[in-house]
Parts: sequence; C-alpha cells; structure tokens
Amino acid sequence: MLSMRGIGKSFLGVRVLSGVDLSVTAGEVHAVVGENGAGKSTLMKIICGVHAPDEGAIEIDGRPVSFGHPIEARRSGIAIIYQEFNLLPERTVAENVFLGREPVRRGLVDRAAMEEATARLLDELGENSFGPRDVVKRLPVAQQQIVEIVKALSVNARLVVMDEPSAALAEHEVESLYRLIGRLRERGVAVVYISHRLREVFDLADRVTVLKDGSRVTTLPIGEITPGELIRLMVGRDLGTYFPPRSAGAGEVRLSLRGAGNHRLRDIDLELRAGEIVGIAGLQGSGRSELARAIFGAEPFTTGEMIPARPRSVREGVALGIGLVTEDRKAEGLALRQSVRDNVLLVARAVGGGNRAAVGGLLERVRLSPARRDQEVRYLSGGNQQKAVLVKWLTMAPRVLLFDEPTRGVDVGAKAAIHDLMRELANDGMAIMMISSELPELIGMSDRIVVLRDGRIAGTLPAGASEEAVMRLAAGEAA
Amino acid sequence: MHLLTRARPRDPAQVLFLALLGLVAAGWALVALDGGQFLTLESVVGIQQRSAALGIVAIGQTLAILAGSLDLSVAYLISLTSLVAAEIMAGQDGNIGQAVAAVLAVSALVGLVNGLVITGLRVHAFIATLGVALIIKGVVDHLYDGPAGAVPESFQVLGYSRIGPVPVSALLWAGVAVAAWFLLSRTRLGYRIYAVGGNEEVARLSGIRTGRVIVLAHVLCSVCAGVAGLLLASRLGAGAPTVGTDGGYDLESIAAVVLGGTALAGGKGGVAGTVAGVLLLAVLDTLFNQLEVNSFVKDVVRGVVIVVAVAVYARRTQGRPA
Amino acid sequence: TTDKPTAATEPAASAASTQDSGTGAQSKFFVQADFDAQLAMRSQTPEGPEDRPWEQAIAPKMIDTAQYKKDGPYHLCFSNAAIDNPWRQVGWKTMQAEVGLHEEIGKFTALDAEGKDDKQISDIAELQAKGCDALIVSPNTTATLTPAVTAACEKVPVIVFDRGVETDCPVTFIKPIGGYAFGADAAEFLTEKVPAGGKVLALRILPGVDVLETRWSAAKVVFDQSDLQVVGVEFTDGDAAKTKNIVSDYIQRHGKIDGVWMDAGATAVAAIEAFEDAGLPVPPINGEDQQDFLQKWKDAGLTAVAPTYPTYQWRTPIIAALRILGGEQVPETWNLPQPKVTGETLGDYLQPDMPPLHYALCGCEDLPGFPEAWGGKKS
Amino acid sequence: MRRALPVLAVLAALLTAIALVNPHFLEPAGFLAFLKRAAPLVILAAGQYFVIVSGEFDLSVGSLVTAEVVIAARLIDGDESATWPVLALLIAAGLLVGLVNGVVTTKMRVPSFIVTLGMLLVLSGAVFLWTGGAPRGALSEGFRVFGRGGLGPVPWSVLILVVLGAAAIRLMRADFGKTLMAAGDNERAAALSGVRVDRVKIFAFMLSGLAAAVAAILLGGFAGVSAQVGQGLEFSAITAVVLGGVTLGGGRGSVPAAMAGAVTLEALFTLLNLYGVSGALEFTVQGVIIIAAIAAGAVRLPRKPTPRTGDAHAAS
Ligand SMILES: Nc1ncnc2c1ncn2[C@@H]1O[C@H](COP(=O)(O)OP(=O)(O)OP(=O)(O)O)[C@@H](O)[C@H]1O
Ligand SMILES: Nc1ncnc2c1ncn2[C@@H]1O[C@H](COP(=O)(O)OP(=O)(O)OP(=O)(O)O)[C@@H](O)[C@H]1O
Ligand SMILES: [Mg+2]
Ligand SMILES: [Mg+2]
Repeated sequence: MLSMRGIGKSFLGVRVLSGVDLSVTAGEVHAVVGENGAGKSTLMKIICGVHAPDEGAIEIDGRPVSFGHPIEARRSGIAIIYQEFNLLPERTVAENVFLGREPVRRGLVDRAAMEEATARLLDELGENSFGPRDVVKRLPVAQQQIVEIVKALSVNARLVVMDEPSAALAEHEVESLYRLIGRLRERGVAVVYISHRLREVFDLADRVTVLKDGSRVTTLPIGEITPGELIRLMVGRDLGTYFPPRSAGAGEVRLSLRGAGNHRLRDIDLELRAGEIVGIAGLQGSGRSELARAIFGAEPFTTGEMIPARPRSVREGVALGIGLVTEDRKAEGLALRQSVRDNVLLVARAVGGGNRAAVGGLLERVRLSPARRDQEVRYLSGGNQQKAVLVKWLTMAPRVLLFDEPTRGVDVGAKAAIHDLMRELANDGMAIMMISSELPELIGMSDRIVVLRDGRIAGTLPAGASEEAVMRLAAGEAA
Repeated sequence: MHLLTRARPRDPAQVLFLALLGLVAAGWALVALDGGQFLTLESVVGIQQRSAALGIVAIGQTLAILAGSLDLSVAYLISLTSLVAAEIMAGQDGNIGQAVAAVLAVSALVGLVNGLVITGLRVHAFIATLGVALIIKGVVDHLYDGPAGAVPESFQVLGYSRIGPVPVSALLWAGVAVAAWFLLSRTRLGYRIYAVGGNEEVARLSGIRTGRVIVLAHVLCSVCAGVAGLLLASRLGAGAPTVGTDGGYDLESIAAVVLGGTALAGGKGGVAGTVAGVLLLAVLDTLFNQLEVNSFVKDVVRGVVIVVAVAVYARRTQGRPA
Repeated sequence: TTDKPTAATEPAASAASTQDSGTGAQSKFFVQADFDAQLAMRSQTPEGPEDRPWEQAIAPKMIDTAQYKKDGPYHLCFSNAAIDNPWRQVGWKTMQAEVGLHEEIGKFTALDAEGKDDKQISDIAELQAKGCDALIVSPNTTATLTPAVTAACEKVPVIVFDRGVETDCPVTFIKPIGGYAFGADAAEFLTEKVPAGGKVLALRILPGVDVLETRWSAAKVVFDQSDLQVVGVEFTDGDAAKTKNIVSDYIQRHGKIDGVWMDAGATAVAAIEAFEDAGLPVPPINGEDQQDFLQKWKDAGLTAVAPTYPTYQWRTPIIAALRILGGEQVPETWNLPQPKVTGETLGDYLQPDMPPLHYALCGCEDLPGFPEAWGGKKS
Repeated sequence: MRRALPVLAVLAALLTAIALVNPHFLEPAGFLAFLKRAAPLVILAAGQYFVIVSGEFDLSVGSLVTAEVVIAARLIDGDESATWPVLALLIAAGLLVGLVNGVVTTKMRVPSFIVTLGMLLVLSGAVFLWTGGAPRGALSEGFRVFGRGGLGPVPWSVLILVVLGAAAIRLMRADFGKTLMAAGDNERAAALSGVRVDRVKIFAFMLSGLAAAVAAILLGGFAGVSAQVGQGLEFSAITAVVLGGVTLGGGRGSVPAAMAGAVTLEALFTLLNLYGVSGALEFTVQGVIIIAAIAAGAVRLPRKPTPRTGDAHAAS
C-alpha cells in the first residue's frame, strides 16, 4: 500500500538519507533496523509528513502523495509512535491520545467518548495501572510510552509506524504489544516496526529492511536471514574485529560507591578504576542516566557513600575531576547557538581551571576541522557535535569521565573515532563509565558490564558477555 | 521534576477563591474597626462595576496567554473601540447595531493582525503586540484630542442598570467568562489552545495547525478588548482616547491572568483563576477605597500580591530542574 | 433599577476659526462667549474679603440654598480626579488643612480616582451611599463625568470645582476666571515684549484636556490678531526632558526663537535651560506660579510673566459646602480672581523656603501646619 | 552579527534622512547633541541586553529611573554637598533593585516578566508614597552637570556612554558574558557544565538596575526633576534591544547591536520630531518600522528538542 522510492534528505548540510526505497503491503509487519543515526526515524518522519524529502517520491495505493503537514499524512491513514517524547505533560491521558482529532458531538468535544475509547484501548493493551483521566506528567516513562502507543492506535490507521515503541517497556508490556500488533495484522493494517532489539524483530516482522549510513542495504523476508547476518548487514563488518583492543589491566580505584542511592537509585555498589571502561546496561527508565547524573552531582546521591567524596552539585563533581557526556546532546550537552569554541570552553569558564591552551590540540586530536571552530554548534553533524562535547570535558582533564549514550545518532565514522578515543583515554589512565542502549557497542567496548534494573544493580558481567545474558539481567528474567 | 518528588498541587483557582474569601473577611473586620460597613449594596455593586471591564479584557488575555502568547495592545484597542462605538452611535438608538458590529469587526481585525505578525512574520508576541499598540495609539491620538461621540441612553443601560445587586456589566462579564470556559473545556479550539501553549512542537506533530490556533486566540483576545471598549463607552456616555491606557488594562490584565494561576508560558491554567484574580484585585481596590488608603500604597500592595501569588504557585507546582 | 442619571447631555462646543498664523485650526473646545466673558472678568474687581481671594467672587449671581440647610456636624465627601501632579498635590494639602479649620465638619471622606474616568464614576456612586451631607467633585474629564455628577445632584448638594461638567445641576461651580484668561494673559505679554514678526514657540502638555484647550485656544486668538509668527505648536506630555529636546530642536532649526508660550508652567524651567545650554539669551517666556520658575526668573532676570491657576481654589469648595449646609447664599458660578505674577509682584510670591514645585498661590500661608505640611522649611 | 544588519541599514537610512532636513546634524556639535540625547536610552538598552540575553525580561527599569530621580531630588534638596553621597546611594539602589528582581526570578522561580512588573508597581507606588504624590526637593548643580554639562565640547553623558559601552562589550567577551550567553541559550546544558545559572542571571539583573541608575542620573541631570522622566522607558529599552537583533528568549545577539538598536530608536524619534507632521501619527510610523525591522531580522531556528521527562522548564 505504501511505497517510497529514492528518498533523500539532509539536515543543515549533513546528508542523512539518500536513495532509500521502502514498500509496505497491507497486513504486513515491516521491520526497519539499523545503527543509531542510520536514518530510521528520519525516514519515518518523512512518511508522516514531519519532514519533506529533498528527493524521491511517496505513493499510497499507487497514488503519489506529498505531505506538507503531519495532519495530511494522518488524513491518508498513517499513524506514528514517535521515538522521542511527544505528549503534553499537563493534559490527561485521554486528551493526549485524541490530541488534534478530538471527537465532537454537535460541535462540542465529546469527553465521554474520548475517555471511553481510551479506556478500551488501555484494556486491549492489558494496561490497568492508570486511566484516561490521569495527568500525563504524573506517569513514569514506561506508562507515558504506553500512552504514545495508544495515541497511535486510536487513529484506526491503515499504516502504523512504531519507532522503538518497546524501548521503555517491561517484558509483560512488550507481550501485550505483540498481541496488539497481531490483531492489527489480522485487520490488514500495515505496521512499520523499528527496534534495536533483534529478538522482537524476529518475533514480529514479516520482512526487514536494513538501513546503514542513510541508505538501504537490503530488504528481505525474515525467514531468509539469521540474527548474526542481520547484525553484519547493519554494522557492515564483524563486530569482534571492529572495536579497539581492550586494555591490559585496571589501575587504582578512582571512585567507588557503597550502598549509594537517591530518589530513583537503591544501594548501588560500584568501583571505577583507572584505565578501565565500565559499561552500564539496562532498559530505558532503568536508571542508567540517573546513576551517571548522581555520580556527577547533578542529581546527587542522598544515601550511602562515595569515595573520594559525594558531590552535592555539578561544580563539586567537576572539582572532583568528574565529567559527564550527557545522553541528550541537544537538550543537555550543548548551547546550540554558540560557537564550537565557546561550547568547548564553557566548563573551564564556568568553573575555572582547565587547560584552555590545550583546546586547539584537543580539537586536532578529535579531528574537528579548524574551519568549524567558530561555527554555531547547531550546524554540525551529530558526530561532530558529540566531539565538541567530548573536548569540553577533556579541557578539564577529568580523572573520571561518564558517557551516557555517547554514540546515539552519531554516524559510523565518528562513532569509530569516539570509540578509539575512549579507549585511548582509558589507556592514558582515565576511569571511564559508559552507558549505551546499543548492546554490541556496550559489549565491544566494556571491560566489565554492570546491568541496572529499576534503579538497582541486577548483576555484573565480564567482558565479552553475550547480548542474551545482558538482556536477561536487564529484563529481569530468571538468570 | 520527577514523579516521586512531585506533590499533587491544588488548582490555583481554588487557592485563590479561598484567598478571596479570606480577604473579604479581613476587609470586613478592618472596615468594621474603621467604623464603616464593608459589603454595603453600593460597595458590592462597586466591586462588580470596577471589575467588569478589566475582567472581560483579562478573559481574552487568558486565551492569548494559554496559547503561549500575550497581548500588549488591548489598552489602546479599548480606547479605539470606545471611540468607534460612540462615534457611530452618535446618540442614536438606531445606530447601536452598526456600532457593535463595527467594534467587533475592528477588534477582530486588530487581533488578526497581531496573530499574523506573530505567526507569519515570526515576531515575538511581546514586540508584535507592542508595535500594533503603537500603531493604534498613533491613529487614535491623530484623530481625537478628547472624548468624542455620544452613547444613547438605551445603550448606557449596559453600563448602569442592574438587576438587584448585579449590574448588567457584571452579567456581561460573566457571560464572556462562561463562553470562554466553554470554549476551553468543550471545543476543539480550546483543546488546541492548551496544546499549542503547552508545547507547539508536540501540537504540530499531533497534526494541529498551530499557526491558526494562535491567530484565533489573538482574534478572540482582541474581541474581548472590543467588548470592554463597548462597556466603557456605555459607562462614560462617550468614547475616550485615553480610557484604555488610564485603566492600564494591558499590564493589569496580564497581572490578573497570572494572579489567577495561568502560566505565563502557556498551556496551563484557565478562566476560573482569572475571574478570581480580577475579583481579588477589585476587592483590594474597594477595601482601599473604604479605608481611604491612597493610590500609592495600593500600587505597592498590588505589586507584592501578584509576585507572592505566582511564587506560591511556582512552589506548589515545580521543583528545581537539574 | 438603574444608577443612570435621567438628564441627557449635549457637548457644548462651537468652533470659531480665524485666519492662520501658524497656530492651526481653532480647538473644538473654543466658545466665543466664555472667551469674551473671561477676558472681561480680568478687569472686574471681585467681591469679598481683600486678603482672602479664595472667598472672593467676581460678578457673583447669588442663589438661595435654604433647601439644603441642616445642622452639623456635617459629613463632607470629595471625589478627587487624581493627586498625580504637584498642582493637585498642593491643592489637596490645602483642602485638607481647610477642613481642619472647621470643627463643624464631623467626617471628611475623600476618594482618589487615580485619573480614571471609570473609577471616578463608581467612586461618586459609592460616596452617595456613605450618607454625605454634601459632595465635592473635581471631575477627571468634563464630558464623561457629567452623567455621574447629574446622578449625584439628585441625592446631595454637589459642589464642582477646577474642571466643570456639562450640567448646571451642581449647586455651585467653583473656578478661577479660567483657561482663556490664562492663555490670553501669557499671549498678550508676548505680543507686547516680542518684536514684530518674531518667532514664537507654543508648548502644550497634551491635547484634549478642556482646561488646557481653553488656554491654547485663547492664545491662538491673540496670536492670530498679532503680527507674531507661531513657528510651532508642540506637545510635551509635561515631560521636562521632552520639552528641553523640543526647544533645542527648534533653536537648531530656526537659529533663534523670540518667545515661548506655555499652557502650563511645569516644564518652563526645562524650556529656559534649553536656551541656556545653547548659549542663547532667554527670550520672553511665560511660566506659572511654581517656585522653581519664579526662582529662575529672579536669578536669570528674565522677561517673563506667570499667569496662574491658583491652588487656593481648593479651599473654596469646603467653605462653599459649609455655607450651603448653613443655608447661606453662594454664587451659582463662583469665579475666583486669577492674578498673574509680573516683574513687579515677583518678590511677593517668591518663597525660597518652599519646595521648587510648590505653587505660590496656594493661599495656605495662614493654614495650620504651614509650611512643613507643604514640604517647606520654617524660615 | 548577521542579525544586526537590518538595524544598521535602518539606522543609516534614518541618519541620512535627518541630515537632509537638518544639515547641522552632521557637524560634530549637532551629532554630539544627538548622542547626548540618546545616551540614557542606549545605556538602558545595554543593561536590558544582559537580562534579555539570559532569557529574561526587565520591565522595572522605567519606574526605577523615575524613582531614582525623585529620590535624588528629595535627598539632595538643592544641597551641593549631598551630591556625591546621593549619587553613590542611587547606584546602590539600582543594584539592589536588580538583586531583588534576580533573586525572586531565579530562587522563587517566578517568571521575570511578573517579578519586574510587580517591581514596577512597587517602586512607583513606594517612591511617591514617600514624597507624597509629587516630586519635592531639588537637584544640585553638581548632580545636574552629568546630564547637562560636558568636558569641553563633549557632553559628559556621551563620555559616560562610551565608557559604559566599552565596559559592557568587555564584559560580554569575558567568562561572565560567555556563561551568561550559554545560560540564556540552554539553561540545562549550562547548569550541567557547572555554570551557576542563578548567579549569572542575578548579576544580569543587577547590571540592568545599574544601567537604570546611570540613566536616571543622566536624565535627571539633563532636564531636572519630573515625575514622568521614566515613563515607558522599559518598553523603549526592550524594543531597542530587540531592534538590535537580540532575540527575546535569550542566547543570541551582541551588546553593540543592542546599543545600535537604541541609537536607531532615538534617531527615529528625532526624525519624526524633525518632520514633525502630526505629533500623533509618529507612533504609528514607529510601530510599523519596529515590526518591519524586526520581522526582517527574524530567522527560523530549529525547534528545541523536548526532554523525555517533558519537564522542560518552559517558564520564561
Ligand atoms: N532535526 C534534525 N536536525 C539535524 N539533524 C538531524 C535531525 N534529525 C536527525 N538528525 C540527524 O540525522 C541522523 C539520523 O537520525 P535518526 O534519528 O534518523 O537516526 P535513527 O536511525 O533514528 O537513530 P536511533 O536508532 O538512535 O533512533 C543523525 O545523525 C541525526 O543527528
Ligand atoms: N519514573 C520517572 N519519573 C520521572 N522521570 C523519569 C522516570 N523514569 C525515567 N525518567 C526519565 O526518563 C529518562 C530515561 O530514564 P533513565 O535515564 O532513568 O533511564 P535510562 O536507563 O537512562 O534510559 P535512557 O538513558 O535510555 O533514557 C531519564 O531522563 C529520567 O529522568
Ligand atoms: Mg530513531
Ligand atoms: Mg538515560
């Protein structure tokens, strides 16, 4: 029913998609996979009229369409679950679900109908922990995610796009999502399903399309491919050989936690050693970012002890020689309208200290082309933005550096560079903690993997542990 | 910012109505000590008369602010519309129809301009409406150097008649308030005003044409100002080029709205709070009148009250972001 | 029920346009008859005690007030347009002091409308409920306050002063001779002192205020008949900085200004400074009876005149109210004398110990609390 | 700087237009006179710039100016010897008002629009409560010289303007300026980089208060005591800053551009005054030009992403 041909798109000069073809037939579940930053979400946003493609054509039932506004896409029966947060925190669940297409009776919004329909959909998802009238901002992320799913389903679309819908869900919730997708399929609804969890892809999909660096590698019936091959297609080479070699051994303890906790973390015991990269795994909402932020002093620990000291503020964290490369570059990492130079010098200027003279050398080291230094950061590619964030911290020569999703939305080249750099830093004696949702990366980089679940440490795995082992701990199935 | 640290806040409107009761009680006591009587028929009527015009403007302002915008042009628009009304009526009952129509048309047009400058030319609402305010001021000052036109007896009913203790003007205000409440809680436009004010991007991704919503909010806001202009014209028996600015309706309406617990950033709040906010200011006024406190003390107290109130809401609703 | 007065109101305005000499069209507030009357009054000798000009009246047409007679103590009420400028400030102090003189006044209730017509309308309504024996009103604007005053007339004896209303229902309307006289005094002075063909700059505070419109319209008539050339009529908003800027602009543009006419003295000093800062002699100019101007006048030895709009008129309404309640006759229109300060009389009015914005003709020297209450120092 | 181009164009056009009507304007004396007139607004704009670039508003400067002048007059009361102490006091008062604005805004999380609106009411009320409704007292010659006199041909106000302008530019180049910018651009990122967001914002408000104090000294000096002296200055200042291409909401624009905006606005006033057609219509022209100039400078910015918690502290 949907077919896209030769889709191309660039943002601020960065090419994100080129010549992508995608066709989805009614009643099919079509998985789209690819590394972070491969362009999956962008492609979906084009399907849904958020972005207009620079090149290429979209057809629905053989009729060419071009959406200038999301509402036009919806009118032709397309619904989407966006990857990033897309709800109004101040409004109720029902109001969010029917946002922009509230049912009306005699010209008036029909609250009853709205809430009833919402309640029904919640039941179908087996979700009974909250109701249509709850205000969204009071729901935890996982439940907020459910609301987004319901929002998409309520459209009664012929094509439902799901961009990492399961990212924040617990096992049983994923189960009911499966059931739901099954029902959609029976109704002849087409589903485009994006996920980093290959298991889901193999459980659900009829066909899978692999994106890499913004172009399509292939599209295959799921039966004709194994997980191993799929990963190879996504990454383009064998993982094993790809990541930099691990360090000889860990040095002295730089930082250690004993029974540390706060509003979302419980008795965390953790040691970060010089020269070691510790990987933190866990589902979204498991508290990984919270852990990093707590160590850094942004949302301090309230209980337990931290050696050398428990920072009560960011500045104290920095003073202890701790740095945090935040999860969300655009919202937490960079002042987008300031120049690269001003961004990399920000910490040094704010807290004092730091080696400003070294900046030039550091920018060289991360191979951030000199031409770009006086450019506003927002004009840089995701990869270069991330490099800028890195340099911002390297200027402070931290003893402990925390990475939260360091390669999210970063293209493969920059990704490799960042990986190499992280390892170099470790070898130079820095203690590194790395959060990543991307298991291959996590496993490839880490000397040790600590798995979080619901704000507690679910277990620790040695280097080279299997994805399954990690997922089992993370999802809380009997190990 | 986190679920667990967030205590369930009471709706500011409720808080405010409680405060209102408290104030009335306090007023009663104070005036009694002063040997007077606080809630005489006249003072009750006075409170309503005094709040009607501001109340109506504030309702409109609420819509603009909820949509994430704001309107600094209302004061001059009020002056303009009072003149339009009085000039067209020219003392003739027969002209009332046209006059009202003209006022609504003029104000709607101004609202449209405000909205289009903001959404189309992408000028910040603050500057856009300030600029439009200047434009109107220029026109008014150019055309008029004093009260003009005449409002026929029959229309002055609006400004002076009352049913028992309730002035017609207060009824008009109530009408506007109910209409706005209805709009916000029962119509799509209302829902979308909240959505756009809450988060324009989310609204857009959910298929809302955010531009239109903002423009409409401004049209409604200006129309409310127009209605206030009609009311004032009927009270003054003529149009006055300074009635809007003398009343300080621009900043006072915004103050009343936030006093009513509507977030200046938009997407949060409602008319109930605004009504309470306006009444609170009016009761304060009356109280000061009765105690013959001079207008300077009044300003000081007003300023403090507004800031403190908003600070209280801020406490209730949000912790500190990381 | 309605709080609306029954009396209809018709704006009384007849324009009289004359040949142009840079003064523009005549104000729609101009009324020839009033103009003539006021100019005539200037030469008439007022009746009443020599030393108490606030009790004097020019050509009074007395009316009987027996129907208002009642026994004290009295409750007097006052609806004030505003106290937002020095003139009203001095007047208000003076009125309060006057009230202090009379123990037969049991209660004095005053509401300040803060310059808002709408508020004054509801203030007047509210005051009627306070059981006042007499209501004094200083209207914020003439036309728009008329209905409210008319309504009040039906309940209590009303005394209007300063600005008028478009109805004769008040028992008495107290005012100095008026704006025409003020404007003419100043204009005539300039026609005397400024050489023929000289360039005159007219500075007005803002348009639309009747008491100010009359001043200008009178000046216009005088200038139109003179051989002076009015090079500009500008509005200053009563803002000193703006006044100074405007004057300097005119000096720049015309090289030389031979006379300055002002409809109010508040910013006269700023205008004078504009000449000083430009290093030019100060041309003939008029101000008002404010101390800073009188001081400047004396120090710089200016050729100047200060027509007045005496603040002692704030005493009269209290006196009038008591007479009315006492059943004594009062003038229907109480025209107070409106002296002007000239080179000869300057000495009598200059009071170095009073604040610069104090008005010399407050008639408050004999009142309790003077001068401290008016911000002055005991000498 | 790109965003400042429209304003510079407008400025050039206005200046030529003025020069056409009034050749004297091009002579040093004429131009200095113009600058002297512009100085207070330009200084106010520079102060307002710090607040706006940090993502806030300061509506209190207008009534602060009035308050300062009235206070000065009452305290000095014509006594020369009181001049310098009072000057010091005015500066302190300005800083104090800024401090209060800043603390309430940042610590109590009240939108600065409201805080400074409240401050506007409080100041205008309090000062006249104190003087009993109208200004009293008088300024000393020593006080007035800053607004009236000059060093040879150059007015003091112009010298003060130059000094303060230079200082403002230095300040924005310094660490404070950079961190302030970052805080205005992305408060979260700044906080997570160790910027004391509250502190820099409070400091910005204090700078605005300081600017108001200086402007008051110049205006009072120029024309003497008056109750209207500060009327509407807050709007003029904000307009000027925005005219200079500084975006409300923070993180963009430069001090020189903001000050250029103020000069432009003043040039506009002067021009309209010179052509002096109808005193009234000039407001209309003013409004149109402001909207047009700013619309010309406006550029589309990519929307800020929403954090997952949705707690993006939108409050202005
Ligand atoms: N609005 C935007 N402006 C600029 N660059 C963008 C924008 N949206 C996406 N990009 C860039 O486009 C590239 C692809 O992003 P996209 O979100 O499509 O990747 P993805 O495959 O969805 O990754 P993930 O698996 O992490 O969701 C990334 O480099 C990202 O930085
Ligand atoms: N119950 C909750 N209440 C409020 N905010 C939450 C809650 N759960 C998660 N969040 C927020 O959602 C985001 C994701 O949660 P968190 O960071 O704890 O998980 P994570 O393991 O870091 O997942 P990810 O890093 O992929 O977002 C965090 O920014 C966190 O602040
Ligand atoms: Mg994605
Ligand atoms: Mg995280």
